[in-house]
Amino acid sequence: MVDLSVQLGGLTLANPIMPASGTFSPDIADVIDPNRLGALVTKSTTLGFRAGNPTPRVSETADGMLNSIGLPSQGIDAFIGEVIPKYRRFTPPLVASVSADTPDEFVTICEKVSIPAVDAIEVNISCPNLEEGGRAYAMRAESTLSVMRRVRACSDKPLWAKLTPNTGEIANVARAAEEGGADALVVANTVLAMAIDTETRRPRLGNVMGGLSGPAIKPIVVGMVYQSAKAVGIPVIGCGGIMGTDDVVEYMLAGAAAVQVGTKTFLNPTAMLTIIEELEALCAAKGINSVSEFTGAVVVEPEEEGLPLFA
Amino acid sequence: MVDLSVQLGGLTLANPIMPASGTFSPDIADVIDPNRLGALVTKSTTLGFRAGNPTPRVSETADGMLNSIGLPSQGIDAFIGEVIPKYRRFTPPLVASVSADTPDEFVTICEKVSIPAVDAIEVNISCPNLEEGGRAYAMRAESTLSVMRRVRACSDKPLWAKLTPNTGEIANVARAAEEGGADALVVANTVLAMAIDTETRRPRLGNVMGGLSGPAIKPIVVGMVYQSAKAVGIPVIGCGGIMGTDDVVEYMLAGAAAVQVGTKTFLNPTAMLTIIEELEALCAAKGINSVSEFTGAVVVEPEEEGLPLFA
Amino acid sequence: MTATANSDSMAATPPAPFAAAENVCTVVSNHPVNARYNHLVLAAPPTALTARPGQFFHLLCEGVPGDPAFLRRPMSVYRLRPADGADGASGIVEFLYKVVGAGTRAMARLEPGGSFNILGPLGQGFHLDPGWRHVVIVARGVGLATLAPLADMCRRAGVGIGAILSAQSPELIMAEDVMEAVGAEVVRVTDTEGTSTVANVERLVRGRIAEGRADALFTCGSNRLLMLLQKIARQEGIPGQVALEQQMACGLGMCVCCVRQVRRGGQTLDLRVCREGPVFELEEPVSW
Amino acid sequence: MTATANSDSMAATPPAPFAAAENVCTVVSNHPVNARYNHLVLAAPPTALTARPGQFFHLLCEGVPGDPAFLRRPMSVYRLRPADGADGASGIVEFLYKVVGAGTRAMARLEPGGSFNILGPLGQGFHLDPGWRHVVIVARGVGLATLAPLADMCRRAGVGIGAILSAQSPELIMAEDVMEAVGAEVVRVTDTEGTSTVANVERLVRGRIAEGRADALFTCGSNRLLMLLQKIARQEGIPGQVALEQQMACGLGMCVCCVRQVRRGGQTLDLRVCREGPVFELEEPVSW
Ligand SMILES: Cc1cc2nc3c(=O)[nH]c(=O)nc-3n(C[C@H](O)[C@H](O)[C@H](O)COP(=O)(O)OP(=O)(O)OC[C@H]3O[C@@H](n4cnc5c(N)ncnc54)[C@H](O)[C@@H]3O)c2cc1C
Ligand SMILES: Cc1cc2nc3c(=O)[nH]c(=O)nc-3n(C[C@H](O)[C@H](O)[C@H](O)COP(=O)(O)OP(=O)(O)OC[C@H]3O[C@@H](n4cnc5c(N)ncnc54)[C@H](O)[C@@H]3O)c2cc1C
Ligand SMILES: Cc1cc2nc3c(=O)[nH]c(=O)nc-3n(C[C@H](O)[C@H](O)[C@H](O)COP(=O)(O)O)c2cc1C
Ligand SMILES: Cc1cc2nc3c(=O)[nH]c(=O)nc-3n(C[C@H](O)[C@H](O)[C@H](O)COP(=O)(O)O)c2cc1C
Ligand code: FES
Ligand code: FES
Repeated sequence: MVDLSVQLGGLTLANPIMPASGTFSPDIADVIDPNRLGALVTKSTTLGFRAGNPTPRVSETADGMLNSIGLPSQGIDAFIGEVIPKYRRFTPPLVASVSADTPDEFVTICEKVSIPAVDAIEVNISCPNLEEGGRAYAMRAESTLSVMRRVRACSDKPLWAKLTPNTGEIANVARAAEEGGADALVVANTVLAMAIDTETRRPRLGNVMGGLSGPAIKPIVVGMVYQSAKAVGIPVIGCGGIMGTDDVVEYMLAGAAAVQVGTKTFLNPTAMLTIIEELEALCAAKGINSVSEFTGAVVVEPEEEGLPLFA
Repeated sequence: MVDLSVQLGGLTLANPIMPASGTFSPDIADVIDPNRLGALVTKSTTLGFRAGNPTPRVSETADGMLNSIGLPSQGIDAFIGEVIPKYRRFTPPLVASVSADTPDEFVTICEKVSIPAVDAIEVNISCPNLEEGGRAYAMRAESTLSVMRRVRACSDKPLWAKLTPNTGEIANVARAAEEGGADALVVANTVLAMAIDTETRRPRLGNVMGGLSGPAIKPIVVGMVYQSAKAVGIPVIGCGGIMGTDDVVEYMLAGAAAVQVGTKTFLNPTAMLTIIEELEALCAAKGINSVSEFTGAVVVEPEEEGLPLFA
Repeated sequence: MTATANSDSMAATPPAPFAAAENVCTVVSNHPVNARYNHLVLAAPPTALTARPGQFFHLLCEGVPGDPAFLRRPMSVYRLRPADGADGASGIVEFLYKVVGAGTRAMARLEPGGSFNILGPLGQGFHLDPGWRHVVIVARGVGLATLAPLADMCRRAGVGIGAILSAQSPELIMAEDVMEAVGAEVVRVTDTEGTSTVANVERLVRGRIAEGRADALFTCGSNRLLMLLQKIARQEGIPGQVALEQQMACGLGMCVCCVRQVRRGGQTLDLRVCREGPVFELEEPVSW
Repeated sequence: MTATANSDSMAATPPAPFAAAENVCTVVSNHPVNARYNHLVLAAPPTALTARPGQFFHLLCEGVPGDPAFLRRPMSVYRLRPADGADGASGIVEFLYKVVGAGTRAMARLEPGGSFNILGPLGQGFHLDPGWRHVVIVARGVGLATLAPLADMCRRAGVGIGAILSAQSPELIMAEDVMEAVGAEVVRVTDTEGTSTVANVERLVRGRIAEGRADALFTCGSNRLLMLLQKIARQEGIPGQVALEQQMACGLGMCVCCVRQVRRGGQTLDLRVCREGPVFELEEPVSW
C-alpha cells in the first residue's frame, strides 16, 4: 500500500501530479478522466477581457516549444460564471490561476475568485507588472513581497505564488513570496525566449518573444526548485519539462512536494495518468511507503556545494 | 564573391565563426586547421592556480549538456608563458578570456594579459564575484558597469564583455557593459542548472549546480541577443546552442555581428569549418554580398512587439 | 487508499465512453501518390473509427536525431473503412498528406508494421442539412484530402455532388477517384492549364447555381477560394461550410494557440480551430 | 577574399597530416558475443587505421526519440585489421562493448550497411620497452577489450604474455581467443568460481614474477585490481601501465572534464584521461 497523497499548504492532494496552468482545460475529459489527477489548475484568468496575442502563438524548438498565447481571457465574471462550473464537474481540488497588470488588479481579482468552488489560488506573478514597466513581479524580491502581501491581506484561500525563471535571484524571490504570505510556490513559469524563421526573416511567434517550456528547460528549473526549497519552509511545486515518472522523482528529490505537468500533455494527454500509475508502481517496487519520502532527499554533502562556478 | 569578414569592435575577422571559451584549445589542430576560423578564444584563465571542480564535470540533458568544470587554471603566468604561445602558432586574431573573483583581480589579470600576442580580451563577467557573495558580475547592471569601468581603465586592448543569461535584465546589463567601455558583448555564457540521478539520488555533477549549454538554450539566448543588440551600439557576439549554419543566420538576424560555437564542437570538431563553408555557399546562392547584411535584419513591425506576456 | 483505488480500477487507456483517444495504430502502407503527396493507411482501434468527415487526428510524428518533430501534427481524416476481418484492428484510417517539414518527413518514413499514435478524432466535422439535394465542393491542394470523406457522406445521404478540384498541375489532382467513385461530377482546374483562376472557378460555381444544383457550398485548402465562395454565398444566399487550418499544439482545446477570427452571433470571436472547428460555417471566418 | 580563398583551397574533411578525424565508417557487423557484450565491426577510412593499442575513438552514438544520446561515447579500439581488398575501405576497426545506457543502446541498434562516425584515434596508447621479454596482463570486464590489442602488439614485438582474465562468470570472459591466438598463456578467474579474489590474483601475479616472467604489468577495468598491481609493482620495482576511464565530453583535450588525479614529477596533477591518457604509468593514478 503506497501512500501517494501529499500535503500542500493546507490542501491534501490524492497524488502529487497536477496540470500546469494554461496547458489544461476540462476539454481533456474527451480523452482521460480528470478525477484521477491530484488537483486541477485553470488557465490564468484576468480581471477584464483580453484578446490574447496574434498568431502564430506556438513554435517548436530543440526539445521544447515556445508560446505567446497572451493570456486571452473572458474576464473574471465569465470565469466564475462559466469556466469554474466546468471544472467543478470533477472532484479534485480546484486551483484558480490569476494574472493581473497591477497589484491593485491582483487584489480585486483574488477577492473575486475567493469563492467556495475554488480550493486555492495560484497567483501568476510571472506576468508583467505594468507599474514596473512590464517587468514581471517575480523577477525581483521586492515586488514579489509587496504584491504577495497585498494579495494575502485580501483572501483566506491557500495562495500559491507562481514564480518566473527569468531572474538571477530565485532564492531571494522565493523567500519574499513566503514572507509575503504564500502557502506554496510553483517553480516555475516559462523561460523568456525567441526564434526566427531564417527563410522569412520573421520571428516565429506573432508576439516576437515568448516562453520556452518542455524538456529543454528541465535542468534549469530543477536547479531553481533545489534553490527555492532550501530557501523556504513552505512546499514547492516543481514545474518545467516533466515528460515522465523519472522527471517527477528528480523534481521531488530536488525539493518539490508535488509537480505540474504542462507541455507533455500536448504530446500525450494520457501522460499524467500514466505517471501516477508508474509512480505508485515504482514506490511499491522500492518499498517506499509514502511518495513524500522523495521530497528533498537528494544526497548532497555540504562540502560538495561550491559556488555556481561552472565553466 | 561573398565577403564573410566582419568588424568587431576594432578587430576584423575573416569570418564570423569562432569557438566559445572553454570548448576549444589548440588540441583541435589534431582534427582541423584552426587557421580557417574567424578568431581563436582561449579557455578562461584566472590570476592564480585553480584546481577546478570535482568530477563528474559534465552530464547530458535533453538536447544539451551540463558542465561544472570550475575554471581549472595554471594561473596567468603559465597562461602567458605556455598557453598563449600554443595559440600563436595559428594566424587568426587571439582572444584571451579571463575570469576573476574580485574586481581588483580583474584589473590585475587584464593588465597582465594586455600583451602584443593578445588581440582582444574577453572579460568573463559571468563568473561569481566574491565581493557580492558569489553573484555573477553580469547579473546586475551596477556591478557590470563598475567592473567594466575598472578593466577599461587598465587596458587598451579591445574588451569583450561575456554576459550571463542568468539575469532578468539583460538589456540593462548590456547597456551597462557598453557604458563601462566594452567594445563588444558576448551573449551569453551557460544557464545555471542542475540534474539529479534518481537511482543514486546524487547530483549528476560533482559541484551540484552547473551550466547548461547546447541547442536546448538557443531560443533563450537568441532572445537575449535580440534584446541586447537593440540596447547597445557595440557589436554583439551570439553564443548558445549553435549546431549549424541556420542557427548562425538566426543569431545574426537577431542582431549578432558574429557567433561563437561551443558544445557543437564536442559533437563534431569539424562543425565550425563546415559552417563557414555553408555560410559562404548560402550567401552566394541568395545573392548576398556580405554576410554582415544578416546582422539585425529580422523583420519586426513595431506594433507586433508586445510585452513579453507569453502564456 | 485513493491512489491504489485509482490504478486498480482504471487503466491509462481510456475505456469506451471517451470521445477521443491516443489510438496506437499499425501502419498498413505508406506510398507516394504523386510528386508531392503521400497516402498513409493505418489499422486502427475502435475509437479512431468513430471519426466523421471534417474531423481530424493529431499525429505524434517522431522525428529522428537531426530532424526532430516535437509537437503533434494535425491531419484530416481522408478515408475510414471498417475492418475486413483480416487482422485484429477494428478498421482502417487513411490520410493523404503533403511532405512540407519535419513532421510530415517523419510520416513519410513510417514503414508497414510500424506503430503510429494518432490522437482523436478531434474537432467538429461537416454536417449535411436534410433538405439539401445537391452540393458543390471546391477543393485545392491538400484540401482535397479533407473534402474526400464529405463526398462519401453525401453519397450515403443521397446528395448529389459537383466537385471542382484545383491544383497546380494535372498530376497533382488527388482524390478524384474517391470523388468519382461516389458519383460526383468532377471538374479539374489547374494553374498550368490556366483553368484555376478565381474567375473561372466563379464561372463554374455560378453555373451549378444556375442549374439549381448548389444547395450548399463546401471548401478547404485555399484562402482565395474561401473568399470567392464567401462572396458568392453572400450574394446568392447559399449556405456552406469551410474547413480551416491553423498551427496547433494540444489539438484538444486546452492551449488556445489555434484561434482564427470568426463572426458569430453578431460578434467577432477568436475561436479554436481544433475545438470549435476545423469546420466552420462558410460565412463565419474573417478571411484575409 | 580571405573567405573564398579558404574554402577553395581546403575541404572540411582534413587531409592526411591530421592525426585524428571524424571517420565515417560503414557497419560490417554488430553481434552479441555473450549476455552482456557486443562486438561491432566497422569498415573504416585510413586515419582510423593508424590507431595504436590503448588509444580510443569517440563515438557519435545517435539515439532515438525517447532514448537520446547527446555527447559522444569513448571506446577503446579492440582490433584493427588492414583491408582484405573486398571493399573500398582501407581496413577494419572493431569494438567490444557493454550495453549500459543510451549511447551503447544506440550502438546496439547499428545495422550492417549503416554509417557510424568515430572520432579518432585519440589519446596515448600502450608502449613496450625494448628490454621487456615477458609481460603480465590483468584485465577485468570491459578492460579485456582495451588490453586485447596490446597482446597482439606484444606478439609482434616478440614479447611473451601471461594474461589473467577476470569476469563475473566464465561465459563473460572475452577476448580469450584473441589472447590465445597471439600465444598468451591465459588464466581465467571468475566471481562465480571464487577464483577472482584479490588474493588469488595476487598469488597468480606473484607466481609469474617468481618465474621471472613479469618485466611489466598491464591492467584495465577494475580499480581493485589497479590498487593490487600498484602495490605489487611498488614492492617488486616492476614497471607497468594502466588504461583509465572517465566521463568525457570532447575527447580531444579541450573541455577538461575528464581529469583523474595522477602523481607525476613529484606533484599530484589533474590530467586529462582523453589527452594525457587513457594509458598512464601504473604507479601514477591516485586510486581509491
Ligand atoms: C485541421 C487540419 C487538417 C489538416 N489536414 C491535412 C491533411 O489532410 N493533409 C496534409 O497534408 N496537411 C494537412 N494539414 C496541414 C498539416 O497539419 C501541416 O502541413 C503539417 O502540420 C506540417 O508539419 P511539418 O512538420 O511537415 O511542417 P513544419 O515544418 O511544421 O511546417 C512547414 C510549413 O507548414 C506550416 N504549417 C505547419 N503546421 C501547420 C498547420 N497546422 N497549419 C497550417 N500550416 C502549418 C508552417 O508554418 C511552415 O511554413 C491540416 C492542418 C489542420 C490544422
Ligand atoms: C578511454 C575509454 C575507453 C573505453 N572503452 C570501452 C570499451 O572498449 N568497451 C566498453 O564497453 N566500454 C568502454 N568504455 C566505457 C564506455 O565509454 C561507457 O560504458 C559508455 O560511455 C557508456 O555510455 P552509455 O550511454 O551506454 O551509458 P550512460 O547512460 O552514459 O551511462 C551508464 C553508466 O555508465 C557510466 N559512464 C558513462 N560514461 C562513462 C565513461 N566514459 N567512463 C566511465 N563510466 C561511464 C555512467 O556514469 C553511468 O553510470 C571506455 C571508456 C573510456 C573512457
Ligand atoms: C501554451 C501554454 C500556455 C501557458 N499558459 C499559462 C498561463 O496561463 N498561466 C501560467 O501561469 N502559466 C502558463 N504556462 C506555463 C506553464 O504553466 C508551465 O509553467 C510551463 O509550461 C513549464 O512547464 P512544462 O515544461 O511542463 O510545460 C503556459 C504554458 C504553455 C506551454
Ligand atoms: C565544458 C565547457 C566549458 C566552458 N568554459 C568556459 C569558460 O572557461 N569561460 C567562459 O566564458 N565560458 C565557458 N563556457 C561557456 C561557453 O563558452 C558558451 O558560452 C556556452 O557553452 C554556450 O554555448 P554553446 O551552447 O554553443 O556551448 C564553457 C562551456 C562548456 C560546455
Ligand atoms: S491546438 Fe490547443 S487549443 Fe487548439
Ligand atoms: S573529454 Fe574533453 S578534455 Fe577530455
